Amino acid sequence: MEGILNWHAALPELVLALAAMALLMLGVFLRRGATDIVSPLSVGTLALTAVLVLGSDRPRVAFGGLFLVDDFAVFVKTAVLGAAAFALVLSLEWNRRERIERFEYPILVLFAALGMLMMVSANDLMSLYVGLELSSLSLYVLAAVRRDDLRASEAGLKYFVLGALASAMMLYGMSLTYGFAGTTRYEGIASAIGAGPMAIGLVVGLCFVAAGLAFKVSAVPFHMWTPDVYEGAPTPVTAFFSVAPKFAAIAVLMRVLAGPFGAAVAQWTQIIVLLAIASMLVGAFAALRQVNIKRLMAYSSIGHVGYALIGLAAGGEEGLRSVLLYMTIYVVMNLGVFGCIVAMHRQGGACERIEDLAGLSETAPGLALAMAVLMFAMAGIPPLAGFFAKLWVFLAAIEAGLWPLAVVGVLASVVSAFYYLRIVKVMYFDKPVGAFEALHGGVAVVVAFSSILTAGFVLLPSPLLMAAGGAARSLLVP
Amino acid sequence: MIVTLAFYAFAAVLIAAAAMVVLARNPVHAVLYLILAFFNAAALFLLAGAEFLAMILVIVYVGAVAVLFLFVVMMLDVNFAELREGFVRYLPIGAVVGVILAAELLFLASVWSLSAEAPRLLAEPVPAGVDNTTALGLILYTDYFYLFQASGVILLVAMIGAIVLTLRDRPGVKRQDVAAQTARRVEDTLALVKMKPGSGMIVVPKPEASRGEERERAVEHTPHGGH
Amino acid sequence: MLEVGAVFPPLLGALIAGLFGRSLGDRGAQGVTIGLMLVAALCGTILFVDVALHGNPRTVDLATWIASGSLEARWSLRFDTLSAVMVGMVTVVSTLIHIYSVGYMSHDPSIPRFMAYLSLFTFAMLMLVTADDLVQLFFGWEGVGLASYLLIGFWFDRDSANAAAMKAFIVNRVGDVGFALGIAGVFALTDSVAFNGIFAALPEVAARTITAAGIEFRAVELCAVLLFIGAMGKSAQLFLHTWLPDAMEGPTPVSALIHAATMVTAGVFLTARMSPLFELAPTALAIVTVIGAATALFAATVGCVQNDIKRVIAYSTCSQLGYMFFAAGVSAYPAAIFHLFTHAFFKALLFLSAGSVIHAMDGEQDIRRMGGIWRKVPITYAMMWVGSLALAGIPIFAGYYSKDMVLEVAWASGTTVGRFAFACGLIAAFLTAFYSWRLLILTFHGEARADAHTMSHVHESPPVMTVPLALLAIGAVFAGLVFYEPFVGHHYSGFWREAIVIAPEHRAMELAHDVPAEVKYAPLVLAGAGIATAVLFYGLAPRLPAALAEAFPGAYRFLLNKWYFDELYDRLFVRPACALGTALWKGGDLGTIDRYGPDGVAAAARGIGRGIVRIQSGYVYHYAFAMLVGLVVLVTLAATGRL
Amino acid sequence: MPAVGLGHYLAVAAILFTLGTVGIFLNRKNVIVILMSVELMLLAVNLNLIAFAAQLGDLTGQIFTMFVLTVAAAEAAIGLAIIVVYFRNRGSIEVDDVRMMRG
Amino acid sequence: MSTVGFPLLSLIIFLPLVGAAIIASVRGDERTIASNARWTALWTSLIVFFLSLVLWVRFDRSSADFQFVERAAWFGDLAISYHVGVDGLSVLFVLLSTALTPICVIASWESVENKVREYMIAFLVLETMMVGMFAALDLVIFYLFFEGVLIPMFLIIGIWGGPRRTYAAFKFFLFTLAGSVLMLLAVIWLYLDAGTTDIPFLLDHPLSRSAQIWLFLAFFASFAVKVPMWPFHTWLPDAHVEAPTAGSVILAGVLLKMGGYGFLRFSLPMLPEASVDFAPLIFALSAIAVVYTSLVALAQEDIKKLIAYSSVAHMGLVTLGLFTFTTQGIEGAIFQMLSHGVVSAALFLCVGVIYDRMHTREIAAYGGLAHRMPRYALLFMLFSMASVGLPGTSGFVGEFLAIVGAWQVNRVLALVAASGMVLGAAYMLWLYRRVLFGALTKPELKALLDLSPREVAAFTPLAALTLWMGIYPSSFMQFFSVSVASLLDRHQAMLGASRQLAGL
Repeated sequence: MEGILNWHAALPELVLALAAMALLMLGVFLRRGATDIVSPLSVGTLALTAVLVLGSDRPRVAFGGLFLVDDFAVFVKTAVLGAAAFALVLSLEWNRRERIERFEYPILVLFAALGMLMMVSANDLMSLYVGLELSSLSLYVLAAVRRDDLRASEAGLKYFVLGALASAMMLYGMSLTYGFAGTTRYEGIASAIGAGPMAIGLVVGLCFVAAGLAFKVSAVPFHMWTPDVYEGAPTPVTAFFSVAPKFAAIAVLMRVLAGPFGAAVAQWTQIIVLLAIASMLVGAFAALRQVNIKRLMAYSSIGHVGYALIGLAAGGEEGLRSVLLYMTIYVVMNLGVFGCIVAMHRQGGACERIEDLAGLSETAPGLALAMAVLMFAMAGIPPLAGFFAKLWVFLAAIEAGLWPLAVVGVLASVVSAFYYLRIVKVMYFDKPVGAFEALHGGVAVVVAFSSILTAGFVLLPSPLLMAAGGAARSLLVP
Repeated sequence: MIVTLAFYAFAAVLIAAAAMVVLARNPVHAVLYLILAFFNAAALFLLAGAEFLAMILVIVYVGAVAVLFLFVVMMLDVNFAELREGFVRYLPIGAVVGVILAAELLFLASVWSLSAEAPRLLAEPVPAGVDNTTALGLILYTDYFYLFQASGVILLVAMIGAIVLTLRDRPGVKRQDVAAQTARRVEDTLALVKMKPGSGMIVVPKPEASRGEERERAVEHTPHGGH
Repeated sequence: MLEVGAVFPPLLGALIAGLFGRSLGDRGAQGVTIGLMLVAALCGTILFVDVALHGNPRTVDLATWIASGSLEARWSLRFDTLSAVMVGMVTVVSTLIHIYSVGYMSHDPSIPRFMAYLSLFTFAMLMLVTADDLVQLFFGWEGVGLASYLLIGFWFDRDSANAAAMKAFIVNRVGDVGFALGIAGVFALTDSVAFNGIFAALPEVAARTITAAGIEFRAVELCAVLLFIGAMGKSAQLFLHTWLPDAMEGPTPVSALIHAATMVTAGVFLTARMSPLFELAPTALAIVTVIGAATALFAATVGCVQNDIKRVIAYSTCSQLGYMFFAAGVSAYPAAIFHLFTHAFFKALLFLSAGSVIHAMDGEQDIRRMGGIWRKVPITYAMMWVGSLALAGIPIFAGYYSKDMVLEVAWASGTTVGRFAFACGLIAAFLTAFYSWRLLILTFHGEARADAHTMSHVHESPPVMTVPLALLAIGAVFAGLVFYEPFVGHHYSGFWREAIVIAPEHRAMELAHDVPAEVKYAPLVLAGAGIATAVLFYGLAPRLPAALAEAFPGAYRFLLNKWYFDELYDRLFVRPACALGTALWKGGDLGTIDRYGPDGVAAAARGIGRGIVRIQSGYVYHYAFAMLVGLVVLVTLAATGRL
Repeated sequence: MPAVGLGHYLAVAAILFTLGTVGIFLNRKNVIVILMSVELMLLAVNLNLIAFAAQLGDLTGQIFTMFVLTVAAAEAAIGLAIIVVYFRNRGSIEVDDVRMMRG
Repeated sequence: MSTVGFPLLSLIIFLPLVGAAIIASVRGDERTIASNARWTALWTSLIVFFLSLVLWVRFDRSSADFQFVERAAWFGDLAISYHVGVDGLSVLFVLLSTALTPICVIASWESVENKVREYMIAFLVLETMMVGMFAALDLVIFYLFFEGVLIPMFLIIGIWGGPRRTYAAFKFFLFTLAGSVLMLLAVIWLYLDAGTTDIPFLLDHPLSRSAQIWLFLAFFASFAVKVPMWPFHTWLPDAHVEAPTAGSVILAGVLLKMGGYGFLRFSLPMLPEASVDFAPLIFALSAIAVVYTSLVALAQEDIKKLIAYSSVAHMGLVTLGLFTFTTQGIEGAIFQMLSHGVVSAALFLCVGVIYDRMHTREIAAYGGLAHRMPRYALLFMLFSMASVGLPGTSGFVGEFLAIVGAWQVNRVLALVAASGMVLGAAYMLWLYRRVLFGALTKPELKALLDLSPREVAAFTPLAALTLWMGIYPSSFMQFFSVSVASLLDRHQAMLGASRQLAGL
C-alpha cells in the first residue's frame, strides 16, 4: 500500500477527534461550569473542522484505501458540520433552561459528527460500519441524555433497539457482499459486480444494506423509530437528529449505491422507488393528525427523505445533484424550524404542542414570520427555497422517466402542505395564548440565518447548484 | 469426518441455545443460554480456522459482555415474565415472516456463488506459514490502523455514554473522602471529656449542622445530574 | 350636426338630471330635460322632413365601437326613411310625454330621477333606430330595456313594481338571447354586422345551410327566426308577452312612451330594418305572420275582461303589435311601420288619458271603481274618445287607415298564413272595439263606483298634461290621413327607398289597394259591431257581462287569468330554475363536488393518516416487525427477480 | 476453505439470524432479551464473515469480525446503560410498557 | 417598442416589494405603524400604477412581439433565466393588476384595523406576484409567481377573513396547489424536452400529439382550478365569501384571470392540437359552468357568494371563447377577463361598502338601501348592469364576442353561452332588488350613510373604466388584436404542419 497512511487526508477528522478528547478532559477537570466553556468551544471546533474540510486536497485516498476525500465528501461534510454546529447552538440556552447542562453533551455531538464524517468518507464497508456505529452510539446516548425523563429514555431505548436491529441487518448484508465480492473495498465490489451476472446473494445483500441505511435516513418502512425518538429526545437533540445524521446517511446511501453497487442500478432503483413512494405517503398522511410539533416534524422529515430519495432513484448526475440540493435546503429549513421549536418556551417549561404557537404572529411577529416562511418553504411553495429543492428532484425524476414517482411526489406535497399550513394557521389565524420567553441570541441567529437563506435562495441559486453539481460528478467519476 | 460431526454437533447446540435465549422465561436462563451459544459459536470459528477470533469471542463475549448482561439482569431484579397473550396472537404472522426470511436466507446458502472476480480482489489473502493470530496482528496495526483507532473512539464513546447515562451522584449517600479523612485531625473529632462516674450524661453533637453539610454537598454535585 | 342634435341631447339631459338632479332641483331637472328634448324633437322633425319627405338619406359615422377581426361595429347615426320616421315619431312623442310628466309626476319625490330615466330611454331608443349596424341596434335595444326596467321599477319601494321590472328585463333578455344569436348568425353568414355589408352579402349567401343541434337549416331562415325571437321579446308577442301587462306598474307616462308608443314597437322596426334578410326567409316570414296574428287575437281576448284601466290598454297594445307583425310577415313592412306610426300617437294618447283619469281618481286604476266622471274630466274624456276611435279603426282617425291597410295586405298576400292573419285580425278588430268601449263606458259613464272622498276630488288635469294630450290627439286624428299616401300609397317605394326591401314576388303591398270591397269594409263593420256590443253590455244591459261570465265560468277565468301564461311560466321556468339552483347548490356543489371532492379527499386523507398512525403503535416489537416485513418484502421482490 | 462447506455455515448463520429477528419482535418479556437477540444476530454475521473468509482464504473477514465484536461490545454497554436509565424512570423494562409515545 | 436598457418591467414588478420593505421597517406605536403602512402602500401602488401607464403609452400596438423585454442569467446559463416582457396578451393584465392594487389599498383604508402593516405588506407582495406572473417570459419564473400568489392570498383570507376563513383559506390554497403541482410536472417535462423554459422559444417548439395531450391535461389541471372551471370551482365561493373585501377584489379581479391567461399563453399556442382535441371538453365544462353556476347563484342568500358564483359563470364564457379559435372568441375572452376584472372587483367593493356598515352579507338583512344611499345605488346598478352584460358597459363586449365566436363553432354552444344573459340578469336583478330596492323597513338600515368621499374615490376609476371599456373598447382591443391574430395564424400554421406530417 503506497504511503500506507496518508493521514493528512483525514486531517479534519483527526482534529475533530483530538479536539473532542481534549474538550472531554477539559470538561472533566473543570467540572463546575464546564458546559459554558466546552459548548462554545465545541461549536468552534466544528467550524474549524468545516474550514479544514473545505480546504482539504481532493480527491485523496488514505489509510490504504479505507478512506476517501472527494468533492462529494467535502460537500456533505461541510453541510453536516454546519448542521451540527447550528444544532449545537440551539442547545446552549435550551439545556440551561431545562437543567440538563452537561459538558458531555457537546462532546457527544462532536463524536457523532466525527462518525458521520467517517462514514461519508468511507471507501470500504468496514470503515462505513465503524463510522456509522460511532455516530449511532453517540446518538443513542444523546437521545437518552435527559436521563431523568421517561420519554427521553424511552426514546433512547427505542432508538437503540431498532438501531441495533438495523445495523445487524446492514452487517448481514455487508457480510453477504463480502462473501460475493471477496473484498469490502468499494471499488473492488464495483468491479466484482460489474464483471458478471448478479448473484442472488448479492442482490439480497444489497437489500439488507439498503434496509440498514434506510433506517438511518428513516425511510418507510424503516422509519418507525423516528416519531417516537423525535418526540422523546430533547428538542435540540431532535434538531440535530433531523439534520446532520440524516444528511450523512443519505450521502452514504448515495455513495454506496452509486459506487460499489453502481452496476446493480436496476436492482436498487426499484428498492429506492418503493422506499421513496412509501416515505412520501407516510410522511404526508401520518402528519395530518399530529398535535406535537416535534412529532409532526418527524413525519415531515420522513416525507422529505422520500423526496430526496426520488432524486436518488433517478440516479445519474442530475439525480444525485438534486439529492444534495434537496438535503442542503432541507437542512437549512429544518434548522430554522427547530430553532423556532426551541424558542417555544413559556414560564414553566418548554411547549411542544402545535396549539402553543397560537397567535404567535402577535406575541412574536418576527419569529412567526420566520416560521411561516419556513413552513411555506417546507411545503414547497415558490419562490422559497423548498420549491427549488422539489423542482430539481422532480426534474431528475422526469428526466429518468420516473413519472409515477413524480406524480405521487407532487400529490403528496399537496397533502403535506396541509399540515405546514396548519402551523401557519395556528400562528396567524388563531387567538394568542400567551407569549414565549424572549428569544436567546443563538437561537435567533439560527432562525434568522435559516429563514433568510430560505427566502433569499431564489436570488442567487447558482453557487449551491454548482457546488452540488461538482459533488455529484465526483461521485460518478472518481 | 470428525470435523463434520463436530460441526453438526456444535451447530445444533448453537441453534438450540439461541432458540432458548429467545424462548426462556427466566432472563437469567436466557443469558446463560446466550453464553452457551457463544461457546458453540467459538467452536465453529475454530473449525473455520479462526482461532484468534474464537478466543476473543470467549474472552470478550463470555467474559465481559455476557457477564454484563447477567449483571444487569440481576441488578434490575427482572421478574419472570409470563408469556402474554400477545405472543400467541402475533405468533402466526410473526412465524410466517420469520419462516419466509429463514427460507430465503437458507436458499441463499444453498446456491451461494462467488463473483468470478473475487479471487483477484482479495485485500488480505491469508499469508502462508503464519498462524492466524500473527497474521491478524500483522495487518491490524498497519492496514487497519485507521479502523483500529476508530474502534478505540467507539469504545471511548461507549464509556462516556455509559457514564453519562448511569452515573448518579446520589445525595445523602455517605461516601469516603480520602483527602478529608487524612486531613482530619484528632482535635476535630475527638474530645476528651472528663466524666464523673455515675453522672450518666450523654453529649450529642449538633445534628442539624451535620445534616446541613450534607445538603450542601448535594447541591455541589448537581451538575452531574441525578435526582 | 343635426343628426347628433337629434340623438344626443336626451343623453345629456339624462346625465345632467341624473347626476346633478339634487342640486338642480325638480324644476331645474324638468327644464333641462324638456329643453334638450325639444332640441332633439326639433332636429328630429327637420330630419324627418329632409330625409323621409325630401329623400336625403345619410349616415353619420362617429367612432369605432367594437372591432374584432372582420367584425366591426361602429357608433354611427343612420338616417334613412325608416330611421327618420322613427326618430321623428320618437322625439315628438317623447317630448310630449316629458312635458306631460311634469304634471303627472308633480307629487313625486324623485322627479329628477324620473326625468333622467325618461331622457335616457329616449336616447337609447334613438340609438336603436339610428343604428347602422346590428350591434349598435342591440345597444339601443338593451338600453331601452334598461330604461324600461328602471321606469317600471321607478317606485322601487313597491314590491309589485320591482317584480314587474325584473320580469320585464328578464323576459326581454330571453328575446335578446335570440337577438344576440341572430347577430352572431348573421355575422357568421355575411362576415359583417353593418347593415350595408349584410345586405350586400345576403344574395350570395342566401342558399347556405347551417347545422344547429344536428338539424340542417337554411342559414338565413335561422338568422331571421332568431332575430324575430328578439323582436318577440321586445314587442311582447305571444309567449314573450307576459311582461307587458305587468309593466303597467310603472308611472303612466312610462306606459305611454315605452310600453305603447316606442319601445315595444322596436321589434317591428327591427323586422322592417332587416327586411332584406326576412325577404329571403319565407319560413321565418310565415312564423312572423302566425305569431303576430295569434298575438293580435290572443291579446284582444284577454283585453276584454281585464279590469285595470292600464292593463286593458296594455293588452290592446300587445294586440296592435300583433297586427304590425303580421303585416310585416306578409312582407308589407310599410304597412307595419305605418300602423306603428299611427299607433304611437293614439296609443300614447290613450295611455296619457288613462293617466289623466288615474291622476284625477287619486291613483285608482280599477275600472270597476270608476264611472260617472265624464263631466268632471271633459278634456280627458274627449281625448279618450279620440284615442278609442283611432284604435277601433273608425274612419278619419289614424287607426282606420293603418289598420285597414294591415288587414288588406294580409288578405292580399294570398297565402294561407296571410289569410289566417286576416281572420285573426278581423276578430281582433271586433274585440278591440268592444274592449275600447267597455273601457270608455265603465270609466266615464254609469254610476260613480268610487268612494265619495275620491269622487269629490276628481278634477281635470292641469294644462301641462292636457296640452300634450291635445297635441297627441291631433296626431291620432290626422297621422293616418296625412301619411297614408307616402307610407303605403301606390308610390310607397319611392318614399321608403332602400330602407325597406321587398322581394318582387311578394306583392301584398301592391295588391292591397285592389282588395274586394267586403275585405275593405269588413273591419269597419266589425268595429262597429264591437262598439255596439260594448254599449249593449255595459251601457244598456249591465247585467249581461256578469251573466255571460257565469254562463261560461271556465272561459271567463281563462281569459281573466290571461290564458294562464304567468302561471305556466312560473311552473315551467321560474320555480324550476330556483329549485334547480338550490338543488345544484346544496346537492351539486355542497353535496357532491365538495363532499366527494375537496372535503371528501380531505376526510379520506385524514382517514389514511389515522390508519398509518395506528400502525405507529408505540410497541417496539411492532416497529421491529415493520422493519422486518419491509426487509422481507424487499428481499422477496429482489430474489424473485421482480425488482 | 472450511472443512464442512460454506453452505453449512451460511445455513447456521441464517437460522441464527432469523432467530435473532424473531426474538426481537416476538419477545414480550423484557428489553434485555431484545439486546440478546441482537447479539445473536451479530453472531450470525460473524459466522458468515468467518465462513466467507475461510472460503476465500482472506483475512478481511476476520478483521471485519473483530471490529464487529468490538463495536458489539460497545453497543451492549450503551444498550444496557439505556436500559438501566429506563428502568430507573419506569421501574420496569417490560416490553409492553415501553409505549409512552405513539401515534 | 421599447427594449431599452431601462428595466421598466422589473421596476414595476419589484417596486412593491420595496414598499413592503419600507412598511416592514417602520417602528413606533400601533397607530403610527398603521397610518404609515397605509400611506406607504398607497404611494407605492400609485407609483407602480403610473409606471405601468408608461407601458400603456409606449407599447407598440402594431406588433405581436414581446416588448420591454429584460433578460438576465439566473440558474447559471440561459436555459432557465430571469426573462420578462409583455405582449398584447399580457400588457393589459399587468395594467389591471397595478390599477386594482391602489384601489384595494383605498378600500381597506378603514375597514382593516388590525395588523394593518402585515395587511399592506401582503397586498404589495401580492402585486409583485401578479405583475410578475403576467410579465414572465420564462416558465419557471411564471410558475414561481403563479404559485407564489398563494402565500399572500392565503394569509389575507386567513387573517383578515370572515368566520369560516380557515376552511376557506385552506380550501383555496390546497385546491389551487393540487392543480398547479401537476403543471409543475409539465413545466419540467417541457424543460427537458426543449432544453429551456424560455416561453418565446417554447412557443415555436414543436411537440408530438401525445405529448401535447399530456401537457394539456397537466396545464389544464392548474388553470381549470384557477379560472375556475366547473367542477373545480367550489373553492371560489368559499374563498370569496370569507376573504376581506380587498381580498375578494384581487381574487376576482386578477387571480381568476391567471387561469385564463395561462390557457391563452400556453395551452392555445404551445399545444394547438391538444387544444383542438380538448376543445369539446372545455366547451362542455364551460357551458355547464354558465348554466349551472348561474342557477346556483340564483339560490344564494349571501351577497358575496352570489357574486362569486357569477364570476364562475363569467369565466365559463372566457374559457369557452378561448377555445373557439376564432378571432372574436379569443378577443372576447380576453376582453371578458379584463372587464370581469374591473366589474367583479367593483361589485365586491360594493359588497364591502355595506359590509363595513352592517357587518353582514346576508341578503335578507338588507332591503331598500336605495332610499338612503342613492349614489351607492347608482354605482351598484352600473356594475350590476355591466355584470349582466348590458351594451355600453364593459361586460357586453366580451360576452358578445364570445357568443359570436361560439356560434362559429357550434350553434348550441352559442345558445348555452347566451343563456347566461338571461340567468345573469335574473340573479343580478334579484340581488339588486332584495338589497337596494323595496321599502326601507329595517330600523338598523335607516341610519346608513351614503358613500364617503374615500369610497367614491375607490369607485370612480372603476366606474369610468367600466363605461370606457363599454363605449370605446377599441382603445383596449387594439392592444391585443395583433397578438391574437398572430396567435391564430401560428395556430393554423402549426395545425397545418402537423396535419401534413400526419399525412406523410
